[in-house]
Amino acid sequence: MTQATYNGVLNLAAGAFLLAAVLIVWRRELRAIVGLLAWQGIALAAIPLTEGIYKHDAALIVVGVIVLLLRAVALPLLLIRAVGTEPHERRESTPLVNTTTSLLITAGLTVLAYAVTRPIIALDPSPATRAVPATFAVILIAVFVMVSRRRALSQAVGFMMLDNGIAATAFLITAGVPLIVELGASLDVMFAVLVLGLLTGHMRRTFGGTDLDQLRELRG
Amino acid sequence: MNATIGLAGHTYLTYLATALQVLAVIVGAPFIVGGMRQVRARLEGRAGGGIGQPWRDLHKQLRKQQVTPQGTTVVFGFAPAVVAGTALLIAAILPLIALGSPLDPAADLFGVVGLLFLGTVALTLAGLDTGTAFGGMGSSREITIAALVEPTILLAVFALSVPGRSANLAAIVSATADNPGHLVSPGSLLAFVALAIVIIAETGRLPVDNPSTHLELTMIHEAMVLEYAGPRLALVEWASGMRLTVLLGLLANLFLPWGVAGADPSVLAILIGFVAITVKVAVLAGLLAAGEVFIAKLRYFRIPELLAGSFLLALLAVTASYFFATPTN
Amino acid sequence: MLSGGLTAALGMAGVALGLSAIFGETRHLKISWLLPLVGVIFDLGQVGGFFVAATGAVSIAVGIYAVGYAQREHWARFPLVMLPLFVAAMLLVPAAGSVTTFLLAWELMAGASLVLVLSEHQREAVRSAGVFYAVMTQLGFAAILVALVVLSAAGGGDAFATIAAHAGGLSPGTRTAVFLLTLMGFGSKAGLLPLHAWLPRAHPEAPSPVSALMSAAMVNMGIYGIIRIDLQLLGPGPHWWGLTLMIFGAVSAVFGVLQASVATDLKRLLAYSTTENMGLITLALGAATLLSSYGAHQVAAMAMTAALLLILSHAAFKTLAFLAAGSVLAATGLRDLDKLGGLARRMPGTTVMFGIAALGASGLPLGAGFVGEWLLLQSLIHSPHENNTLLALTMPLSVGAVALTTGLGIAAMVKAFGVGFLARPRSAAAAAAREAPASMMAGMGIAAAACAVFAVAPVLLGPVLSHVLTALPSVGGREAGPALGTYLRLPGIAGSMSPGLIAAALVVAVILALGLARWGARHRPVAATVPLWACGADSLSSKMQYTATSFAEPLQRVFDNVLKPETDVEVTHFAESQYLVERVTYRTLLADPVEQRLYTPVVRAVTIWAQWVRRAHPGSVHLYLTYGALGLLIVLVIAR
Amino acid sequence: MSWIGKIRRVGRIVEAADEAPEATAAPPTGVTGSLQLRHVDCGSCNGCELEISGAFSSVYDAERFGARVVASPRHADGLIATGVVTRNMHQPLLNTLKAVPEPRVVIAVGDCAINGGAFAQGYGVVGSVADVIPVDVQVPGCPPTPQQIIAALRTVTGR
Repeated sequence: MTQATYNGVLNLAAGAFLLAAVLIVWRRELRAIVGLLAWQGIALAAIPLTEGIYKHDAALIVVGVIVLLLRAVALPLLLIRAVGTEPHERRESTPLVNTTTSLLITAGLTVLAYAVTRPIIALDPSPATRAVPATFAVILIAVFVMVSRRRALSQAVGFMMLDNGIAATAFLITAGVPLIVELGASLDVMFAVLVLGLLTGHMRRTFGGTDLDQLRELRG
Repeated sequence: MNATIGLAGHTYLTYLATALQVLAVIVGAPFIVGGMRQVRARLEGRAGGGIGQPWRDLHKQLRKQQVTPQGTTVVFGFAPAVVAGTALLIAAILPLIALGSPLDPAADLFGVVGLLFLGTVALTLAGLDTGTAFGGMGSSREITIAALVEPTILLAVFALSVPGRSANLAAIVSATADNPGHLVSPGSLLAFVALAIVIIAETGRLPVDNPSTHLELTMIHEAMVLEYAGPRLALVEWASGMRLTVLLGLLANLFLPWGVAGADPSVLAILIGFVAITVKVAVLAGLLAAGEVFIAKLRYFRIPELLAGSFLLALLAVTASYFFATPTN
Repeated sequence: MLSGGLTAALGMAGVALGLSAIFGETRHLKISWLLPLVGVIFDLGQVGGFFVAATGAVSIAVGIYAVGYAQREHWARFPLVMLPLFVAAMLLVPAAGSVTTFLLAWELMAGASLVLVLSEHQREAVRSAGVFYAVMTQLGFAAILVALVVLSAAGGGDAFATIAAHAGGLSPGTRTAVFLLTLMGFGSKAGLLPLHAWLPRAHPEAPSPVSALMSAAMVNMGIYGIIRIDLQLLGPGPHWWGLTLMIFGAVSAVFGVLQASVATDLKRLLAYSTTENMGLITLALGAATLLSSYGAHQVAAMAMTAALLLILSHAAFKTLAFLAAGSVLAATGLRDLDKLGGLARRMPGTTVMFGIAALGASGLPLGAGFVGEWLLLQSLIHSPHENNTLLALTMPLSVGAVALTTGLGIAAMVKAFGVGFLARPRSAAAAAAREAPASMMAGMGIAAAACAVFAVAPVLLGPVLSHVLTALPSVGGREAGPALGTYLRLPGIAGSMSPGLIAAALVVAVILALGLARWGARHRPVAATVPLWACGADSLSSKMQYTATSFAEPLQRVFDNVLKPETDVEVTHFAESQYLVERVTYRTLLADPVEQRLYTPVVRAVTIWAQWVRRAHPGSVHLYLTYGALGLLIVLVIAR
Repeated sequence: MSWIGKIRRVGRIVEAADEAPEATAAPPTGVTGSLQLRHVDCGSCNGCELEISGAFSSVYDAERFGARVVASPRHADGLIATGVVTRNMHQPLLNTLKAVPEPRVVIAVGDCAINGGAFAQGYGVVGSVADVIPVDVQVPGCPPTPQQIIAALRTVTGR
């Protein structure tokens, strides 16, 4: 793999990663959002795979494959199941911030990310670190999604985006975290999703909906 | 590569190429529209009127009576000519077949955008000039969309002009042709998506506007031209077809700049360029029409969401083309 | 007659003087006897000459126009006297060579304009606008006063020349203080946010020639102050000066154009458009400062040239627009776009004039504003962003701001022209309009000619701009600015544009299009004029047309987070059945949100304080005398 | 995407076209294969409307012969009128005809439009379309089938 193609693929992966996050903010259809999350997982997996192939590092390739299986296949399937169990809640009910505004906020967050990660790039300006702003932007966007969405499921999506972003940043900065760490992270994400799934189930049984605003009623 | 290509001594062939561009757009635009209708018809299981249908309609409209509604001014009478004129001028400026159009140094991408809006404004004023409720409604909607589209367009122009360090089209296209590596960069991909959305909005296609609606209340572009008849209507339809064609051609050559003849072309190069641009535009139009089958028209007040999204993409494109500037080339 | 002629004559003198100052050497004049201690110093350099010439050009058009306007509107003697005085004051401000002289001229200008605003003081609206204007302009003056006094104290002299000599030794604290204070004062004069509130009140209420002078010439003085004091005397400033200017400019531009695009009062719309354009100019100034502070002098020169061009073109099309609005007002007594319409048939000349102005204001090709905005955008996109986060972040955002401003500006101007002048009259007054007299047309014609020059032949301005630029080393004056030939060329950047060629080619293309439409004409039946298509009904009433309000309604909805419109719909049913609607009234109120959020509380606080102070005023003259005596004593004790 | 599969499965559902009937009325402008029509319901029972919409549907697809229904009479070459002319629709019918630029055709669809049909003696009825405006092409039937309507349209478009 030549330098140029390596750059190209890495940038492309970072761009797709960011684009998926933006589209998740944009769309309201829960199924579509989960699909986009799967795409983001693929983009995420592409980063360690590329690095591995470029640097002939078998461990990285293994990590990449595992990430692919977990983030692009397993977790989305779990979420799809969760969506399936909500017959009449296929759409994100109007978020706390309307779509136009949240898109503009996303723009602001991205610009901010570019600004704050400038020093990191300055440390060692390699193609990998050049892609860091995009992944860092995804982290910020994920936090924003968790803040602004009502449905528990969208919250789960935001949480997973957050983890994706962190993982991607880790891959880019430290050329790949140790395998075991990655496994641990992915597993606890899976647990978190399961817990959220149970939680949504409980909420639906208690309140007949998973609108998180209704949790206010729990206060005595 | 710099934008002074256009200034280099023009052989008569460069003028020939430019003339050929304009002629091709004049003749080809109705066929492009017809082709899009045909694709749509086939996907709907119909037979369709054939790609010649718009030409038949134009030919017929040109032979019909010229009627002028009472109380309209010269604005109403000349707006179609202005829209068509701007479309023709853009066709002459863009590097569709060959790079070195004599007009290239006279108008860069900002100028082209300005001309585009000049046409839009002319038609909007005509809609207001009729003094009918539908005319005003169409104008109001059209100008609102135009106003919201402008930031996206200019940011996309910005993103595109970063690699070539110039906003002149010949420079951008040749810069892309010189190092295709830029094309796979996220910057240019985001810019492509943003520009595509903008073009859809500007040419009044789905999901922004439905070109084949019969209900005045759902119209945007159609509502402005409800009062036009005969030759003027023909000119309006022709012009909107030409706008669509030149914009698709622009999109094609900005992101797939292959087959475009150089600044000082040979006859063969011109022919190749002609074939290339025809194929590109036809394919793009077909894809657009096919895509339209799957989507419904957006509610009017959801359109700002779409445009805000494209604005975001354009902004990302600019920042990306700033930060991902890979020093490989 | 005399007044108008005098104004025009002053204007011509101003143009001549200004041009001679731009091309010749600096004019210096000291009149010691006129003021004790310091004397009055006039010192006309390139920058001053530029603004003197611009102001003069505006006054020529306005003066000629005012001849007919004053007769038609039966002006009292007082405004007739004040008009030339106002112009003279405005010509003195850029010529002033010392702090004292500058302040004197400034105050004279402010006072004259205030009196002129109040010249129709019978109307309540005028009075409140006058009070508003007086208060804000005096506050601004106070800021400038403090700033300049500090400056002259620290700069070791009263004359600008002396200060310029010592400017290098100023402490950063002083520079910052002076910059912020002058920005406040001059910004309020230029109508920048959040100190713009007087502008959309005073400009519409003033008689139209005065509105033209204020909106096209007086606001420029604010810009002149920023250029002269902050950029020329104090400059080169730190990065954040440029950034501050850019932010203020961008916010003012977007907010102003947003208000303009939903305004329904023709002159209010134009006033907000002034805020917009001043914002763009400030943005350009800021870009020039920022870029040159990063050493990108070529691009900075482009930005500065853009600023100067925008000043000139705005002066031209805003003069024309206000004068045209004035003849509409004189002919119909209407400013409300919802009641206008159909003027194209009744006053064709004025319609053409306003059309030219609107095209210029919308920044489209063939319009006066296009070249300036093009240069501004080019300077923004060609900023050297390599390894410079600040530029890499500000430039895209400001391009977005400029683009949004342009887009909304187009919408606002289409509304003003299309609703106000085309279609059918929406009221009896509009239907009874008659064309303006020759002198008014002549005044507008001059401005229109200027617009045409800026639109297609900026070549003629090339030498002027390059000379002015050389006087501004701190903002890119070191490098050659863009060359304004038939082709506009950007130094060091592969970019060029030619408004003249575009115009010519467009004419050819339109003729070609008309030719296409002739095809098959032989087979056509004879052309006919038919009634409007009323969906089968017999006729459309002019009430069925779109009004300015309905035209802007989508924009108002899209931006309701910013505009905060107050709308209420009330439906009255028939007594017999609640299913039969008798009347529906729709009311919408678009107040200036900044004004409501920011000014109302301030005003309330001031009122309370004033109430408290009033206790000290029981009305007894003796007590007042005692106050005076006490004050004198205290001063003597302190100054001992 | 399930839609693509559906489209492929459905394929072309349009009826095969029989050969063109001989032209009765020459195409208004002498240009064959292009006919825009403005539909006016003069007081119909909406039976004919259903059949007309059927004629322009995917199954019969009148568009392949160059016929189209448009929103504004200014864009049209003629009227396609259905039903008896009621008093309320009398003037609108005349206005609409006046709004169509020359040359123009009028196609009367359905028995009511031709001779009043079942409503001929109704109290609110002015008469058939032919009593009010000159009719060029008549499509008998109550209601006429889409095939008949298309055949009539083809006699005008000449395709």
